[in-house]
Amino acid sequence: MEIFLQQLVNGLTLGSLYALIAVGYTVVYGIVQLINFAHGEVFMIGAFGALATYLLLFQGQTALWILPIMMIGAIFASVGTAVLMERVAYRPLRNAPRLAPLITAIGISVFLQEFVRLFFDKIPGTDFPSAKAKIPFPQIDVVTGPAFSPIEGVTIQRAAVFTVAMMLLCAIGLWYFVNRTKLGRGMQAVSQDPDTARLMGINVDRIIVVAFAVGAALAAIAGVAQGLQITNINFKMGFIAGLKAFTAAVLGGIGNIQGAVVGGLVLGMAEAMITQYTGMLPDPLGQFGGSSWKDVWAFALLIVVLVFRPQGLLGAKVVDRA
Amino acid sequence: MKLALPNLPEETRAAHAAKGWPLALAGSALLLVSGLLSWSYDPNILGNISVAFWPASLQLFAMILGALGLVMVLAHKGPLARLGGWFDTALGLRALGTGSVVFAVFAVVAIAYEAGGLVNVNPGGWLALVGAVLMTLGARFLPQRHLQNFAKAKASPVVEILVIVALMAAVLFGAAYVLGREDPWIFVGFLLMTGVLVMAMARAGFFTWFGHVAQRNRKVLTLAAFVVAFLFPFTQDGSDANMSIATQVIIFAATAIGLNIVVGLAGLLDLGYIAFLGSGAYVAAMMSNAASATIGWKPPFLVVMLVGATVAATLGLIIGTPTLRVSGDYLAIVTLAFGEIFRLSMFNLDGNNGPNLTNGPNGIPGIPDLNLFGFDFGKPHTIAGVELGRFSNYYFILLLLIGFIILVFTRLNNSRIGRGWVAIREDERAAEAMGVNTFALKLLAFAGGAFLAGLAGTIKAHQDTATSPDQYVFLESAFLLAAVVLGGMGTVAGVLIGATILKLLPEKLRFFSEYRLLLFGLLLILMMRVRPEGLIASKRRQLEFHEDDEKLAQEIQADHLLDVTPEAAR
Amino acid sequence: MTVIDTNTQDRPSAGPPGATVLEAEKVVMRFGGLVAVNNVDFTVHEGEIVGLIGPNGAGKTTFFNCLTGMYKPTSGTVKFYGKVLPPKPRAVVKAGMARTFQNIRLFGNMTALENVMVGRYCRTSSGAITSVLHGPKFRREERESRERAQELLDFVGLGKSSELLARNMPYGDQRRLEIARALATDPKLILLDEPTAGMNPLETQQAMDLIFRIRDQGLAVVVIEHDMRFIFQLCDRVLCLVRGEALIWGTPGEVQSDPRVVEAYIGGSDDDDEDEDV
Amino acid sequence: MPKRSVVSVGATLLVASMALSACGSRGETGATTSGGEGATKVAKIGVIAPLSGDLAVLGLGIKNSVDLAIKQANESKAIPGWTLELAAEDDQATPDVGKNAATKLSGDKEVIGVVGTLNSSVALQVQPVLASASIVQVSPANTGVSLTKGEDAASPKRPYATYFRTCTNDAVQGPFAARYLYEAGFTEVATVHDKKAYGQGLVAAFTEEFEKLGGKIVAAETINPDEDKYDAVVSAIKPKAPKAVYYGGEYPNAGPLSQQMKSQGLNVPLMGGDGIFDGKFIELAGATAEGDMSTSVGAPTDSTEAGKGFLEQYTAAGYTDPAAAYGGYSYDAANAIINALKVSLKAAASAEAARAATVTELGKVSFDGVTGKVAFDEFGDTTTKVLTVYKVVGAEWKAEKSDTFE
Repeated sequence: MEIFLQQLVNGLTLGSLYALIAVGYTVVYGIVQLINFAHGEVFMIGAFGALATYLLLFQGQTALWILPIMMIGAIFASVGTAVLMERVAYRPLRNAPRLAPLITAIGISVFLQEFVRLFFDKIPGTDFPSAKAKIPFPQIDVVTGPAFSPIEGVTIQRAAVFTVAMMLLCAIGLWYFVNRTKLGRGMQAVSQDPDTARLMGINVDRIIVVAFAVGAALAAIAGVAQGLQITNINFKMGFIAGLKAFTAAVLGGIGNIQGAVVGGLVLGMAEAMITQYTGMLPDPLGQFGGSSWKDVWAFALLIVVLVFRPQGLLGAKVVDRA
Repeated sequence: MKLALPNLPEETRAAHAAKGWPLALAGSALLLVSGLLSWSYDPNILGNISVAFWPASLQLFAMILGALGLVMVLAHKGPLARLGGWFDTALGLRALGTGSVVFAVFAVVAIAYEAGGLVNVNPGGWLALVGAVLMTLGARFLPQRHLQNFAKAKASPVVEILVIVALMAAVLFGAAYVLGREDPWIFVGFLLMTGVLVMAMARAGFFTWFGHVAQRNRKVLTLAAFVVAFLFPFTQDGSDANMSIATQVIIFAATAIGLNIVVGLAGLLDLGYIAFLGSGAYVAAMMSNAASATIGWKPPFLVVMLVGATVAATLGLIIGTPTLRVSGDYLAIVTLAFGEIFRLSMFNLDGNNGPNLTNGPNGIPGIPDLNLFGFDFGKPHTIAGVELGRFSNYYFILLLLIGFIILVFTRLNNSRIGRGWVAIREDERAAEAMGVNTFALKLLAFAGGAFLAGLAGTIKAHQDTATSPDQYVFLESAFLLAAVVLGGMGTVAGVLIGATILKLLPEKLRFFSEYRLLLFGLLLILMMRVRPEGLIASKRRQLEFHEDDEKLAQEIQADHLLDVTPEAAR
Repeated sequence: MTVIDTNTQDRPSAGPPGATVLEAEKVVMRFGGLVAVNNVDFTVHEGEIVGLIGPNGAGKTTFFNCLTGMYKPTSGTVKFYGKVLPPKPRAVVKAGMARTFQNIRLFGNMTALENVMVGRYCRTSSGAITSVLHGPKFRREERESRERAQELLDFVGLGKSSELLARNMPYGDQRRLEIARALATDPKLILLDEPTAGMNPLETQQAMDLIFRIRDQGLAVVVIEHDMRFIFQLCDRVLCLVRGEALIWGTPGEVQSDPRVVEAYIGGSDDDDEDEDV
Repeated sequence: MPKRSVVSVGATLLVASMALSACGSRGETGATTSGGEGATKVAKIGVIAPLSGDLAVLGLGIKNSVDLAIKQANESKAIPGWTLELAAEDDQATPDVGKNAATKLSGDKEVIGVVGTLNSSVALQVQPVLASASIVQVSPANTGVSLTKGEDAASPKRPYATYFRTCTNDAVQGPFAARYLYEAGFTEVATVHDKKAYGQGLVAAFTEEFEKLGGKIVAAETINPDEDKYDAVVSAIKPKAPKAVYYGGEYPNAGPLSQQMKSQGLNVPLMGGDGIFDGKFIELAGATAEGDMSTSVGAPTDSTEAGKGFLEQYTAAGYTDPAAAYGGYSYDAANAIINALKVSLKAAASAEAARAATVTELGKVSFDGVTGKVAFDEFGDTTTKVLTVYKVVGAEWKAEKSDTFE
C-alpha cells in the first residue's frame, strides 16, 4: 500500500510537469495546426533563464522570495525564445507544405540545444558555468530541503509539492485566461475558424504569438519546477521531456487544453505504475518492466493512441489528422 | 541564390557596352597572371605561395577562375564566339566576377590571418583582387544574350561523351586534391572556387545543356560516374584516412537513398529511419564471430546480409502499419517513437532487463573483418602498384551496395510502383479511387527502404567493428532526413551531394566541429526558408514547394515540351 | 439553368439496352441525423447513358459516392453485374467502375501521360522485384501501359499534350484528362461528376461528343450535371434527386415535362453548393 | 544562399584581419622549425583524447602531459639521432571519431606510438586500427577489463598485443572498494550501475568480492544514463534499508543520484569508482554529498615526491589547462613509450620499421614513474596496483586511505 501511495505521489509530480509542458503543444496546435517540435527546448531555456537570473542577482542566497523573481526570469527567457522562433522561423512558412515547418522545428530544436550548450558561459558580462555538463540548480529554502513523510513509507519532496501546486495554479489561470479575457476568447475564435475570425477583425498573427507565449510561459514554470526537483539542469533535458509532453497532449486530445492537463496526469501516473508493477510480473515478462523499460512503454502508448484514438481521451479539435 | 548586386539600368549598360568587353578581358587576364606572381613573403603558409612562376594552392585556384573568365570573354566576342551563341556569357561572367572577388578577398584574408597582417600580402594577391573586380565591372556592362534552345543543340556524340568524361575526370581530380588538403584555408578556398565555377557555369547555361547531354547519354554518364568512384581509392596513395571517411559517406548516402524512397517518393515522413540501419548492423554483429556475439548461428555473410535486411524490412512493415490510420505529422511522430523504442530496446536487452541480445549500452565490440570468398577485408591489398588498405576494401563492396541501391531506387521510381507512390503523395484519395493500392504501396515503401538500409547496416557493423545503441539516436535520423532535404527530395544526385556535405565537411573542417550541430540546426532552418526543395530538386518537388511560382511552372513546362509543338501546348 | 425546353430528338441513338450493369436498391445514406440519400433505386444497362440531376444539395454526389464504394450505404444494396462489391474504392475500380471528380483531382505534378498510366495501375501487376529486375513481364506491361495511355490521350484529344504537367493544362483539358485517366482502368461503367462544369458552349459540345464516343465503345455512362440542356441531349434515362429522394426516374422527355422538376429547381436554387466531393 | 553567407563571413574576416594587421609585422612566421638541425630523423607520438566537448579538461591534461614528456626527452636527447614530435588528435569522446583519428595516425609513417584514449568505449574502436599497423597504444585512463583480458572473463585472452595501460582496471578497483566498505562496517549495501561497460564491470567485481567477504547485497538496480530522475530507483532501494549504496558509473549521474537519494529520505553514503572522483560530483550532489566516497587508481599525484615534481614541471612549462586526473598517468605512458623507443629506434631506418620492435620493447619496460613503478604484465596491464579511497569532507575530496591491492 505504501508503495502504491508512493508511486501515486511520484506519478502525480511527474504528471504535473508533463501537463505544464503539454499545454504549450496543445495551444499552438489548436490554433495553427503545427506540432512545435522545439517546445521541449523552450522548457529547457526556461530552466536556464531561471538559473541565469539567480546567478546574476542572488548568487549564494536561498530565501523564498527569490523564487518568484527566478520564475519571471524563466518566463522572460522562454517567451522571448518562443516568440522569436514563431516570428523568424514559423511565420514565413505558414502556407508552406507541411514538411517544411516540421523540419524547421527539428532545426530549431537542435539549434537551441547547441546554442545553450556552446554559449551559456560566454554571455558577455556574466560569469556563468559552462553548459556542456550538468549545472547544479539553485536550492531555495522552503521548496527544497528534506522531504517530509506524512505516512510511514511515503516521502514527499518539497519540490514535488511546488510542482503540483504550480500546475493547479496555472490550470486555473489558463482557464480564466481562455474563457474570461478578450484575448483568450480571440484564441478560441481563431482555433474554431481562422478565416472567419480574421473577417471579424481579430488579428490572427497576434493571437498566434499569444498562443506561443502562453505555452512558453507554462513551459518556463515547468523548467523551474524540474530544476528544483532534480537539482540540476542540462541542455539536453528538453528532448525527452518534450516528447513525453507531446505524448501527454495527444493522449488528452491535441488542441484541447483540459485534455493536455488530463493527458499529462494520466501519462505521469501510468509511467509510475508501469515502473512499479511491470517489474513485479513473473519472468520472463517481468524483465520487460521496471524503470529501464518505462520510456518504451510510454512511446508504445503514444503509438497506440495515435493509431486507435487520434482524437485522444477528451477528443481533439481536429479528429482526423490526415 | 543570386548574388546580391543589383543589375545596372539598361541605359547605363548600353552607354558603356563598349567598355565591358575589354574590361572583362583585362580582369580575366590579370587574374590568370596573378597566379604566377608571389602572393606572400611567408613561404610557410598555405602551401608556399611566395614563389613567382610556381603557383600553388590559392594561386592555382585564382588561375583556374581567370582561365574560365578568359574563355567566357572570348566566347562573348572573339575567337570562341560560336560557343557564345549558345551560352549566356554575360550572366556567367557576372557570377564568375562576383565570385572571384569573394574568392580574392578570402585569399587576402587567409594570408593576412596566417602570416599576421595585411602587410604580408604580396602584389600577386592584390593583383588577383584587382583582376576580379575588373572582371565584375566589365561583366556588368556586357549585354545579355538571346539564347538558342539547348534542346536543338546537337553536338556530335563524341564531343558529348568527351564532355562527360572531362567533367567526371575533373570531379575525380578535384575530390582527390581537396581530400589531400590538410590546411582548412586551402580546403575552404577550393570549395569556394568550385562553388564559383559551378555557379558561373550554371548561370551561363552550361548545366542546362549538360542536362540534355546527360539525358541522351545516360548510360555513359552512369558508367563514367562509377568508373570515377572506382578509381578514387587509387588516388589516395595508400593512405586509408580519407577512405575511412569515404566509407562512412557511402553508408550514410546509401541509407539516405533508402529513406528517399519513403520521404521523397511516397511522401511519408520517417523520423526513426536510423533504426533500420541499426537493426541490420545489430543482426550482423550478433551473428558475427565477435566474442560477445549473442547468436550461435554463424552462416556465410551473404546469408547474414539477407537476414539483416529481412529483419529490417519486417520492422519496416511494423512501422508502416500505422499508415493505414495515421498520416502527416502524426505519422512522423509515430516513426520517431518507433526509433526511440528501437534504441531503448537495444539499450536494455543486455541480460539485466530482458534476454541478452545486444549487450546493452556497451554494444557488441570486436566484430571481425569480413572475409568473402577468401578475400580478407582487414588486410591491405596491392593492386596496380597501389596499396589499398582496409577501408579501401570496404569502399569497394560499399560501392557495389550503393550502386545496387541506386538501381533499385531509379527502377522503382520509373515503374508503376513509383507512379503509384507519387500519386499517393499528390492526392491519396484520388489515387485510391483510381485503383492504386495505397496501403500496400505505403507498406512497400517502408519495407523496401528498410530493406536497403538493413543491407547497408550489415556491412557497417563489420566496417565499424562495433555496434552500440548510441550510434542510432534520433539525431542520426534527423541527419539522414537532412541529407535528403538538403540535397533534394526524390533525386539520387541530390541525396549523394547532401550526404557528402553532411559527412565530409565536419570531418575535414575539424576546427568547427564544436559548432557542427549548431550550424546543422541553422542550415535546416535556412534551407526551409530559402530553398525548401533542396540543392538539386526533382522538378516535381520544386513545384510543390513553390505552388505560386508561375514562372517556374512555365520553365518546367518548357523543359517538358522538348519537341511538343506550341499548338499542342496551347 | 431553369430553361428546360431542350430539343431531345437529334441525339445519336443508342442500341437496344443490354444487360444490367449497375443496380441500386433502396439505398439510404445517413450522416448522423441527416438523411442525405433516402430509398433511391437506380439501374444502368450496358451501352446506356444515364443522367443524374437535381438542385444543389440534393445528394447527387453522396449517391455517387455510395455507388463507387467511397461510402458504405447505411442500408440498401448496390450490385454491379449482380454482385455486391465491397465498399472499397480499389475493389470497385478493379471490378470495372471508374469515376471522375466534381473538383478536378488530378496528380498535378505528374505529366498527362503519367496521370493516365496511374489509371493502368490496377490492370498491371508487376511487383517490386520484377520492376527492379526489368523482367520481361515488367517491360511488356510498361510498354502496353504507355501505349494504352497514349491511345487514350489521343482518344480524348490530348495526344500532343502527353508530356505536359497536369497542373499546367487548361481547365477543359484537365477535365478530359481526368476522363482519360478513368478510362485507363478499363471500366465497364464510368461515372462522370459534372464533366462540363465551368466549360464554354464549344467545350461542352466537345465533351458531349466525347461521352457519346465513350458510350460507343460499349461502356455504360452515368453523368451528374446541372446543365439540363446537356443532360437531356445526352441521356437515355434521367434520375432527378431532390433532398435525397428520387423525384422522378424516366426518359428525358418524361422528366422534362414533369412540373415538379421545375419547381424543385426554382425552390432549391438558393442552396449552397454541394461540396462533399469525397 | 551559401554565397551570401560567404560574403558576410568574408566581410567579418576582413575587418578582423584589418585589426590584426595593425599589430602584425612582416615576416612574422607562425610555423615552427623546418629543417634546421638536419640529420635527426622524426618519430611521432600520437595522442587520441577528447580535446573538445564535455571531457576536454581531462583530454587536454593528457595531451599536455605527453607534450611535456616529449619536450623533456628532446631536450635531454634521450634518443640520439631522433627528434620526437607530438601528433594530437581529437576523438570528441566518440568511438567513430576516435576511429577516424586512429586511421589518420596509422597512415602517418612517422607515428610510432599513441597515448590514449580516455574512454574505454573509444578504445574498443581504436585498438584494432592501431593494431593492424603495429602501433603501440598506451592508455592512461581506460579501466575496462575486456580491453586487456578479452570479452570472456573466465578465460582471459589478450585481444591486441599492441595495447597497454598505465592505470589499473576495474577488476581491481571494485574489490578494493568492497573490502573498504565491509571493513568500515557497511555490511548491507545496495548496488546501482548505468549498464555501461565501466559501471557494470565495476559493480560485478564489487559484488563478487563483497559477498565473498560475507556482506549482503540488498538490492541491485540499474539506471539509464540519459535520464535525470531516479525516483523510481530510489523508491525501489529505500524499503530494503541498505547501509550504503555502491554506484558504478560516472559523476554526471552519480551526483544527482546522491542528491535525490538523500532528498527522498535515503540518508546513506554513496560510493563509486574513479568515475565519480571529480569536483563536479560534489557540485552536483550538493550539500548532502558529505560522507560520500570514491576510489581512484594510484596514490594521489600530489602525495608523492615524484608526483609533486611532475606537477611543478607541468606548471612551469606554462600549460593553461590543468594536468587533471590523468596527467601523471599520461606522462608515465609517454615515458614508457620513450623508454621503449630508446631500444627500438637505435638501429631503425625509419619510424615505421621500428613499430613492431617497439611493441616488444614496451612489454619489457620498467622504471619509476610519477605515479609509481611503471611495468606491464602479460596482458598489458600495469603491475602497480595502488589505489586510494577518497571521502567528501567539507565539500572537497579528501584522501582517506591509500593501499596496494594484494
